[in-house]
Amino acid sequence: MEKENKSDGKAKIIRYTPWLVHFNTGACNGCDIEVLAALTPFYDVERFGIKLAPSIRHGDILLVTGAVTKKAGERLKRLYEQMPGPKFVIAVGTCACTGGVFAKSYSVYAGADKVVPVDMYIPGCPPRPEAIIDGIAKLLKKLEQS
Amino acid sequence: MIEEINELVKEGLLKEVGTIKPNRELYEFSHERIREIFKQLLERLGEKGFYLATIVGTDILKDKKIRLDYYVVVLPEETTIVLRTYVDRDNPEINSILDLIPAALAPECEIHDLLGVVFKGNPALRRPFFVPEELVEKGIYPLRKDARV
Amino acid sequence: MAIDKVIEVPYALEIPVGPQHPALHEPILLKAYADGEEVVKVEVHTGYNHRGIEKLAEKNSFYRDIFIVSRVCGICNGVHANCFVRAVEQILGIEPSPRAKYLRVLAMELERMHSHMLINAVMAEIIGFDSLFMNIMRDREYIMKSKEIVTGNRVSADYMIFGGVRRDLSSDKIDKLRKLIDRVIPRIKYYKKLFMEDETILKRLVDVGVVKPSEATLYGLLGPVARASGVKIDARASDKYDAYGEIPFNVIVRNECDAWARMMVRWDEALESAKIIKYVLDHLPQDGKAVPDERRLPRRFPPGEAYTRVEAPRGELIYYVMSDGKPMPYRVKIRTPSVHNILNTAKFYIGYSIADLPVILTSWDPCISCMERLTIIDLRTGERRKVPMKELAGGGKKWVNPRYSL
Amino acid sequence: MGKSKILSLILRNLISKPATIQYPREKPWVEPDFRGRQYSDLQKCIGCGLCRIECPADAIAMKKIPGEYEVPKKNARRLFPVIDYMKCVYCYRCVTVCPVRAFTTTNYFELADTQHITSEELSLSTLKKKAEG
Repeated sequence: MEKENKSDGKAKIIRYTPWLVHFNTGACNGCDIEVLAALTPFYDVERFGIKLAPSIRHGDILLVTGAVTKKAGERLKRLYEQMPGPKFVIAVGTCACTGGVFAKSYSVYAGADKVVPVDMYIPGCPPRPEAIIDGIAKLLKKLEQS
Repeated sequence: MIEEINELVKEGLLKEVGTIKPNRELYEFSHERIREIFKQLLERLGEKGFYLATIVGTDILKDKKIRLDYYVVVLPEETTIVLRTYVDRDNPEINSILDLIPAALAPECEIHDLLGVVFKGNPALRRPFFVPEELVEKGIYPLRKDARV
Repeated sequence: MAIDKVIEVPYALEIPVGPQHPALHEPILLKAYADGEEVVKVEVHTGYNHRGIEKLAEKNSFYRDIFIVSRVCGICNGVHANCFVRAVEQILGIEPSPRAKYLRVLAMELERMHSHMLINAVMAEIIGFDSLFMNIMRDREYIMKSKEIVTGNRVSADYMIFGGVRRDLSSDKIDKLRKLIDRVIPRIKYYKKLFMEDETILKRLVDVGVVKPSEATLYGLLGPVARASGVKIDARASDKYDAYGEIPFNVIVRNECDAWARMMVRWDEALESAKIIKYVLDHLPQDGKAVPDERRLPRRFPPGEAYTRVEAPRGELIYYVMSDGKPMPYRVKIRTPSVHNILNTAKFYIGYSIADLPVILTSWDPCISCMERLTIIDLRTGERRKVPMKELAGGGKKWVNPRYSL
Repeated sequence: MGKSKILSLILRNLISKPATIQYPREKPWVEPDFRGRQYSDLQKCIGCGLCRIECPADAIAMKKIPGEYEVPKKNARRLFPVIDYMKCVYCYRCVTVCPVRAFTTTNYFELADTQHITSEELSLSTLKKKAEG
């Protein structure tokens, strides 16, 4: 899917304190616990000013985990529309990137990019917390340059 | 070998067929007598004496039948026994045991949604539960062997 | 001014919890109906996580299925793979070497430890004890590190294969593992003491979500939930699969029947797992090859059926595999413990306050991804007198007009 | 807990290092045999395609090696496996089934990118280009 709000200059603002929203669209929980682990003392993404926002209305970056199932896909679209711009989507895990082993199943869309535009893919089954931090850092670097 | 089950075999409610690996005793019964059997189990083993582990539904395409296996775990030794029955594939109907054993809720609803077996007397049966709506509209039961999904 | 709007007050408030909710990290929709503070009815709406794995398993070969079923659930992927692999081994008639059996136990017990620590941490977070959450999660990282040393990945182990395991354990790795486990055991003992003594935890957990022993069997509840209600169900002790017949361990049973007892069962089991891990590290058999050559494994699968049970962190996990002689299985049935523990328990929320709802849900140790190869809606209501809101608003005595004008 | 115990705890926490790994600036806490990115070494690969058949995620596609590379004789069909890292689940099934053990394994995991990345370049870098002439 194509992204509508490509670069309007506002994206630079959020790079110091991007707030994350995490949504599980049918993951096996592997990626979810790694996202959770990235928030805990060992990895601690709060060093980058990143915070897990409770509500989608506060969020800047949407972390999508899981092969997007058809029922959760509708919710994902709705969540994305409710986010205030500028908004960015990170697909965490192989399932969210392309569907992984579930790509051929009858009840998944296979990949978050089929429903919402994705700005950064983090592959891995599941990605290590370091890899998640690396992905977020790469996205923030990209914002700096935009 | 459990005595209470042996009695049911003697009374003709169950028929001993063989085993499923590893060492699970397999019994067959006719699908009309399902409620009778579970009432007897509740009476003889007691509420705390067993639990229903799961129901496995399998589509046997070549016999035009759907096979239902009721897996019962008898406590306290945790011996698993299998109660097997067949229903007609074109008109799959069987009595629900939900009011006797509430644990049957999850497997009965699952089999209804995946294989299309109707459990008579279960108020919670509904489609779509989890099968995507487009498949439900087409009337496809994904676990049937001839379903192309 | 003429009245142009009328608001009808429902007798019960509907509170949707999920699928994206601050207190719930998993995609499930709990529709709670509350009368004032009291929950009168809970509907479990699911289906956000259904991936059609059983059909997918029928369409792929046995070897590919090992990796597909281990992605049913990320937290307990090792037991899923073990259960499937053992079912197919029964059909094939092969047996792994003793060393491989011990290594399988090692991987599964590490998984149980980290799973129990995780759910206790989440419980601490849900009752608002964030520092405890952070502390438990820090110590859990040592277990994740041990898993990485044993299996090669932090979460998805992909450790099981027909006839053995996929990675051997060298002696220097064993020393590393010992150090990590010895570091965690005193911490778990400390957390257990904390759960026994801390007043915040006791006030939130004791006498919440009571499940009577007869209800536990009737509703088919499994794992720590059943064991906290005094029902002794443990597939490790009864089926004696893999090396569990040779390893001494205790089955933890408590009789308090509430959410607190469930969490305590989990702490005790984590300690018991640590004991098993240390036993395995000390008594690892040297004979036999643990890692089979994956290029020489059988390619033909005889017809047959097998039904295996395994004690996952959340309870008894069941795989039924049927082969008809083709390279793909004819039927794979997966019954995870979470199916029963979440879907059959809608009744047990009734009568508690809204604040207890997440506590009770967490005490089942919900694993939505496990459950949601299927989905059900529970519509059972409580058999208690419902006090309507409007009656409450009027103090329960005065008659109040059911319609409030604006 | 007595006062002395609390005091010693505070002192210990003051002295001890923070638990956090300062990851992008520090090395990650990763094992040498962690299952990271893997790619096929084309000096050994025979292009049989077994890894493609066995891959549970269908992440491997067989591609033709471009003409400008020198290919060992055993790979007569000039095919090589290209792994789509966005589809791969890093189970290493391809590594273990390979009849000639052609896969090189690494513990590299920093694969985040804005588009799909594959192992094509890495695999081709193991081959020599033909001398121009």
